[in-house]
Amino acid sequence: MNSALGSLIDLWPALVAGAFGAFVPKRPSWWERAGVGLIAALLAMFVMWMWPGAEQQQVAGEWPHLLNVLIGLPLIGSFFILFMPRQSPRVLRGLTLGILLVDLLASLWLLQVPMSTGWHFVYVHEWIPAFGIRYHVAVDGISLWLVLLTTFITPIAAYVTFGSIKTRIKDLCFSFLFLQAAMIGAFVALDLFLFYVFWELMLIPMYLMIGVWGSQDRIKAALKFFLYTMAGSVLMLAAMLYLVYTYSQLTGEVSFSLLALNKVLLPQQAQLLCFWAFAIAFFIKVPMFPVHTWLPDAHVQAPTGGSIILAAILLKMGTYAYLRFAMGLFPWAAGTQAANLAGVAVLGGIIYGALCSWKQDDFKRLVAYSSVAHLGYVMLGLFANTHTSTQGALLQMVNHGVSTGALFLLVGVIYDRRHTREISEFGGLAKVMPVYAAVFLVVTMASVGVPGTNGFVGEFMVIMGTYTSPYLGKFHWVDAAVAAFGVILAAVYMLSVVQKVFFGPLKNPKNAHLPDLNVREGIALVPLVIMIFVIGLFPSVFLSRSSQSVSDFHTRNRLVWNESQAANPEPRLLTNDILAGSLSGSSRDELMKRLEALDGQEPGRKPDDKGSKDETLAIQEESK
Amino acid sequence: MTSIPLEYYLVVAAVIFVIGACGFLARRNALIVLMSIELMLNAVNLTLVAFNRWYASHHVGQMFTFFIIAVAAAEAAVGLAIVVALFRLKRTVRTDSVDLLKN
Amino acid sequence: MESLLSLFPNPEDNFPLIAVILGLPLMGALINGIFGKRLGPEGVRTMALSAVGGSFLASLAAFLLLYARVQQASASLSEGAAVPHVKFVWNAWRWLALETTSIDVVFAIDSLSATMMLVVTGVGGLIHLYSTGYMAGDPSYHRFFAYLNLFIFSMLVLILGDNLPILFVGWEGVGLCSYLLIGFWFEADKNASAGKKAFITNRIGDFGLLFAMAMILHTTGSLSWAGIEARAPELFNELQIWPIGVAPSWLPAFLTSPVVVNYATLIGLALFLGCAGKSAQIPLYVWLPDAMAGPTPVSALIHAATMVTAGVYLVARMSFVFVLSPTAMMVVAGVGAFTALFAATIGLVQHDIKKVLAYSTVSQLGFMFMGVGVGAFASGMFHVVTHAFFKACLFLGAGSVIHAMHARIHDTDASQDMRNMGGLRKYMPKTYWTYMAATAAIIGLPLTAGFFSKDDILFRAFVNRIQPSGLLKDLAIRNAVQKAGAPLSDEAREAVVQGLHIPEWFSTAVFVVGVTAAILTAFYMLRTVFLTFFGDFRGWRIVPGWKNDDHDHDHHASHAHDEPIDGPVPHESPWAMWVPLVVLAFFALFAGWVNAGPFHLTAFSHWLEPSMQSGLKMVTTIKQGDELTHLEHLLLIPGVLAFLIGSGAAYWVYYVKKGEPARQAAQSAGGLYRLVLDKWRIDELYEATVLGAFHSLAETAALFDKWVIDGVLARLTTIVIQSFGSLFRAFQTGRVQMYAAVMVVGLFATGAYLLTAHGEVVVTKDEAGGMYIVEAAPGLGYKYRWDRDGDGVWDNPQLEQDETWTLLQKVQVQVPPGQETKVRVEVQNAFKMTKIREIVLRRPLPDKSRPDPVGMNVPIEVMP
Amino acid sequence: MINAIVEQGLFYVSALLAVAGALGTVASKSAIRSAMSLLATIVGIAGLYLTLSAQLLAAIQILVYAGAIVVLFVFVIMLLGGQVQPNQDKRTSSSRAIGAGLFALSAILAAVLVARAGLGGPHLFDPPRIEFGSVSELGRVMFTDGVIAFELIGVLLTTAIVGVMAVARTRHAKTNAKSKEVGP
Repeated sequence: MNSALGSLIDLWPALVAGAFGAFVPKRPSWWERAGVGLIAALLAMFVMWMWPGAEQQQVAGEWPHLLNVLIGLPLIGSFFILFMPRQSPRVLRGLTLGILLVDLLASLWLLQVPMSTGWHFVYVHEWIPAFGIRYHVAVDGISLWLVLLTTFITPIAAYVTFGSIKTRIKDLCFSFLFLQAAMIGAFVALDLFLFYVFWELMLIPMYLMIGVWGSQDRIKAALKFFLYTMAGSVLMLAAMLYLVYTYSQLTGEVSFSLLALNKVLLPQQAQLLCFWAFAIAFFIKVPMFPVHTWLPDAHVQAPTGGSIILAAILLKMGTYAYLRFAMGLFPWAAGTQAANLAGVAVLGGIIYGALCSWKQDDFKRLVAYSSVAHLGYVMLGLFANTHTSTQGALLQMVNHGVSTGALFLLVGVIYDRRHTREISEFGGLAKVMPVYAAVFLVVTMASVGVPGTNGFVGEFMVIMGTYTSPYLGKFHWVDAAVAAFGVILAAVYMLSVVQKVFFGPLKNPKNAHLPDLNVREGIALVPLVIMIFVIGLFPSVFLSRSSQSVSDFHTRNRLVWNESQAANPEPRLLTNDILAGSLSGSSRDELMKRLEALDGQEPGRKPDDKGSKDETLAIQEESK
Repeated sequence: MTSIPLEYYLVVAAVIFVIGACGFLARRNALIVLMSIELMLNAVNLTLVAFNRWYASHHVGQMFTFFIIAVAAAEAAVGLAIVVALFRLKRTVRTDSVDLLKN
Repeated sequence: MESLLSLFPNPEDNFPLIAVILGLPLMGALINGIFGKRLGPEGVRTMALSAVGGSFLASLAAFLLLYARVQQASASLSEGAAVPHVKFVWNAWRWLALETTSIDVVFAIDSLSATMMLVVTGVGGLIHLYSTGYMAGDPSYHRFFAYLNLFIFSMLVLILGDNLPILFVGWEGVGLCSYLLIGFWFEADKNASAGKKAFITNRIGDFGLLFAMAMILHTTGSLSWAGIEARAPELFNELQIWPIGVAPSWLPAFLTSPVVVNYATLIGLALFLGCAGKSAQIPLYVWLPDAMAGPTPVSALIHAATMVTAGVYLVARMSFVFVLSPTAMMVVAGVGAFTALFAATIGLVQHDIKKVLAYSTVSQLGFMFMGVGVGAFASGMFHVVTHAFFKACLFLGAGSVIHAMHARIHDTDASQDMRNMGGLRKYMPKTYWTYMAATAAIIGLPLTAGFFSKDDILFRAFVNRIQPSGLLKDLAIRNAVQKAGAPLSDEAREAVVQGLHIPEWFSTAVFVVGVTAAILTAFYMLRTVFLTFFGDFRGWRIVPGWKNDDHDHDHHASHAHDEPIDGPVPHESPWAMWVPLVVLAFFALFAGWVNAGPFHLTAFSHWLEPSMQSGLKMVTTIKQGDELTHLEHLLLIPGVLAFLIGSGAAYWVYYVKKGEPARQAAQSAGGLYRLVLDKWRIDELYEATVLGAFHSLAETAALFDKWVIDGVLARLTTIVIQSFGSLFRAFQTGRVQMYAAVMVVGLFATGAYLLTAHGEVVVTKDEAGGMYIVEAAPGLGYKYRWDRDGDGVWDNPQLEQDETWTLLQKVQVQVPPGQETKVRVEVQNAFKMTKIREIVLRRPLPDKSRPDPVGMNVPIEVMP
Repeated sequence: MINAIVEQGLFYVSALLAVAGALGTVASKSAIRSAMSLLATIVGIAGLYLTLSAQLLAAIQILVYAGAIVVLFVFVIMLLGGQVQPNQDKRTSSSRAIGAGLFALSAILAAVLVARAGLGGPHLFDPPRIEFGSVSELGRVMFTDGVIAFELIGVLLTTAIVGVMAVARTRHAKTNAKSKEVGP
């Protein structure tokens, strides 16, 4: 009995918060009070749980709970929103934007830490010990910019959407916050199970956004979007479980952690199958050629904000996950399949995407196909698997997020005014909306890849990297040539749409009095346009942070590639000294040190003595 | 008491059970259906008692039969109550007129 | 000069004046672009002019500084040594870091870029001044000057960039500005699509440049001029272009015979594709004539003086790469010559004055490429400079004529049609004299700038020869040995080396084509002069003191001669327009003396020589010393003759006979005349072939995507699932007994399964040892009978006494290698149901030829 | 010797009675006749219990089944009155024939299988212990091992009663707006 009483006493902060929460709302109905009270208690318990009890691997300047805040804040916020009264949309919108901005500011801390070898802001917490599943989140050079892209784009998308959507504000706010949490979680998760959870969680709010606020046949598009991704992720789950099973056979203990699982070297046949299972799941998300048809429908039906987030961040989930998980876990399979996959990316993505978008008469469908073409570049960069091309692919992911996000925002602007996406409806807008035309031209230049804007830098590095890639066999120069040719098609379809919409005489009388950009749209566009030129002119600021992680990633892949050349009928465990293999002396120690860092030393379960507690508390204070 | 072999009882029980099953499947009258259920239950009870008689060291079979009888009683009562309610509602006890589950 | 030198201590490393040269036009563009409307026309004008003027002064200062530094360096030099390649560098910031090298935003001024810089800012400044007059009264006045300044900035970035990517930034920047400026009056669809056509054609060229950069980075590992030059020998690696990947074996031999090209040629051709796109050479020149839809100053600046010469600049800058591959040089010279001739023929018959000048530009660019193509980089660049002067002057002259015509004829096509002009000599004397001066230069009147530059090119075309480098010879010989399989004999080796040289007839052919093009140039240029300035005015009946207001009823000024409209006296252009004309005319006449070859005044070539040293090493001439100068004087004669024939014919046709013979010739050769008038219908050819192909490909792709991929993946799966759904729905009838019946059927099925005997057989084999364990599945009351050798007799291993049925579930069978044995087992279950199962154990021979693992043997060295 | 014959006679009579009753229940036209034949089956089975020396069960069988359940059936038949007679089945005689044929076939098959199995000849019971099946013995077992089951049966029966009350109760007592009241 006393133990129950003891735990009750431990929970006193939660009880107090619950009681306080219950009295806050002035509403007579008790269930609303109880709801707010419960949330307050939950929040208190979350804070208590997060209180640095578990001893974290302390690194100077890296507050271990930063990632928890980045994920937890919007998550808790989204639940809190649910209990807020529906009648005051202004409060809901204000709270959502507030949380998103705080998230953005918090994520800026990630930039202070130089992304050296290994993982940063590591936080590990046992989740389901029975299956070795842990809440293991960390950031490195590869995922850094994608997290920042998320925290940068979502507030803009939310801010713009609040201008145009006036119905069911509460659910909209919930979707935005929940989406933000799931996306950041997926980018930083290092535990396969945790990644899979966040990967699925992302679908729900996006499904809501397309399904609730979309246009005509939005339900069909939302369902198609959901089923496509779900079908893929089921494959991934199967391969994941097989991998974990093999790992447990080899080492005896079960673990879902990426850093453990990438030690398993499967026999060639099994590795190919697992690779394809993972890869297909991510290709559907990218989307790659044969499975891309969900994207145009999803974009056409989605509201402006939904389109921006879908294009800017959700598509990067596929490419990032392919790099981290498919290439990370099965380097040999990725290497052997690279040549034909690059062919699909180039012909199916870049050329096919551009040709399709040229003949679309729906504006959003055109931009959707254009993002299929842009992501063809990203995937080509990943398949080429050289340092330059991978860096280029990472940068192109961020670029595509910025430029296509801006494009969808601009399309949304004229959609809100004319409620039609047919390109033939518009003509000669440059005279009526000069500022809008100027901004659209700048963003078109970015998306076409004129040097000096961000689009060029990504494509340039991908093409340079593709040419020198040993993995593409005899096709390296053809892929580079066709990718370079894709640059022309990009100009063709973008300029033809710019001419149809902006130049030429003002045919349609309805366009005569369209108002130019209003303040809200202007504020949303300014950061995107600034980022276009900042990345375009100063890309080394971005590349320098991710280059160390990318080179480590490639070093490890190459070692595993060398190791897997010998025929291995049985799955093997590749410990670091096997990888270091023939090296000796100082280079071996240096390599071992880097591999250790890549494995992220397990945070020791030392009992948290007094010393470390004050110190973490100290950091806590100055970080507030 | 010892001249009749166990198999005879089993055969009788089997026959009664099968007749009950056919009644349950074939007949359209709700009451007859309920009665066939009773038949089936009785057949099972008989088998239990027969085997209990074969393993005479304990009385598990008989105790079990006792409980089955109790349950059968409850079941019959509720069954008939439903038939009565059905009859009041639909003026018939034909089972194939009761297919709300269909659409 | 010394004070200036003291101002910049060590310009070689840090020369901030470049930042001023670049910064001013960029700032001008931004300010005019963003605050243009508030500044008003005067503010915009002063801002634009001061920006370009300041940049001109800064470049002049930089030029003089560079000149002084070169004099200083060459003075302290010993005799005979090559002049050092002085370069002022300004490194702004690290742009991006690639694997092997890092690309920085770095600008440099050496002799080549200094000259180009002077031309760009100088002529650009004059054209800015001219545009203030020409564009006066245009509603989006500030936007025009913002684009013009942005263009100057991009052109300077192109010229000053010290590595290929920075040049590429400028390269596409000028493409973007030309797109904006051509489509400046975007209300008319014609202008907008002309702009789009220009941008896309340039983009096709840029594809070539991008691909060339990839190849250069792959072979030499760096993209800056010095880096590439240092590792130029790497360019002699080879790439198999055909067959791509692994060719299927069933293809005929000639299709699968590998075509291997060395990188120098590939890069040369790719770069030249870029130049052809930007400088409007044969395959990609179609955008330049349409670009005349832009305002005339734009045509003068972009499509005459600066942008179109970017291609020639690139070839000159990358001379050390082009020179390494004789085939590339041959292609450049050949395409240049053919373009010169081809464009000249079209120019003969055009009615629109700007179209004539446009085709003349294409033709003159052909001359420049002819020059650099035969290795005469200095004379090519000299023609660029002189062409900038006289072509800009011609365009601006045409502009002031059009400006005058606008007074009465507002339709753009009609106001540019020469048939509406004539006799303007009397009304626009200043324009007339400057136009005459520029025409004299372009047709090659002796002692004018055009004369010296064009004849120098023709002379060089005749005498220059490209020597294939030693490395190229070794590579060719190695390939030949590899192909022949046996070491070559001496004459075979000689034949291979000879194969590398450019054939002898080629240079004479280029010379002859050049001369004919010169004749045609003289003819069509004088034709424009006579049609516009001589004879009587055909535009409208001139009524002195005509006021606009009382005659505005017939505004649709058609040039139909049936009912002549009357209008005012054509007025001369304001000072802002004719002052630049005079300056340009002066340079057109007297700039020639800077590089007058026949008079041994070759200051310009010596000035440019250091920045093309490694290129010129490979270029020799057929004659040396005074024989060469003698030949030079000799070759002056065809040039002068060309001038005389062309201008004489034009004088006779258009002045003496008032254009009568031209009309008769047009009637007689009707079909040919219309074909040439329609620009040989090249646009229609492109439309039918290339563009048509892409349009239909795009349409099929879109339909394919909608119906096939979407159809299969989305719609087909839904149909399949719906059909299964309806199938199962049939079972849900709602009647309780129906469900019970289904349950009974299920009961019977399980009963049947339980009653029959199973006993599946599982074999665990160990091929190495040959021991096979055959195991039958267990079951309630199961009994087994084995026949281990397949002879039909049940031979259980341990026979139990009375019955043959054993409880033995597992049997071990030893199979000798390479053979197979059959094992039979019979299973009986509690209900005496039996089942016989048979299995064949096959043991393969231990084959030695295990294939090595899938995957390439990728030469990966372990990176520490 | 005599009780052997009596015992065999009792077995055959009861077995015959049970099977005939079962057939009557299923095949008879009118509900009353099937109720009566159900009664016969119950009595037959009680007799068989006796031969298996399960005296308490035989008694309970008669008391509960015959006394309560069959009476309940008869009562309900009386309550529902004439319309209870189901009109002639729509199903044609052919489908009933198929049903019967199928059933007969499966019965024969089962019989053959069981015969083939043989399972080691007739199992004769050995003489029972004296108190086997007696009330005291069964009672002791009931209240030691099966006490929970016994209590649960009590609960079960009460809930059944409540259930019956709820189902069969006439609706008009609580006339809320929505429900469309039907019935007498």
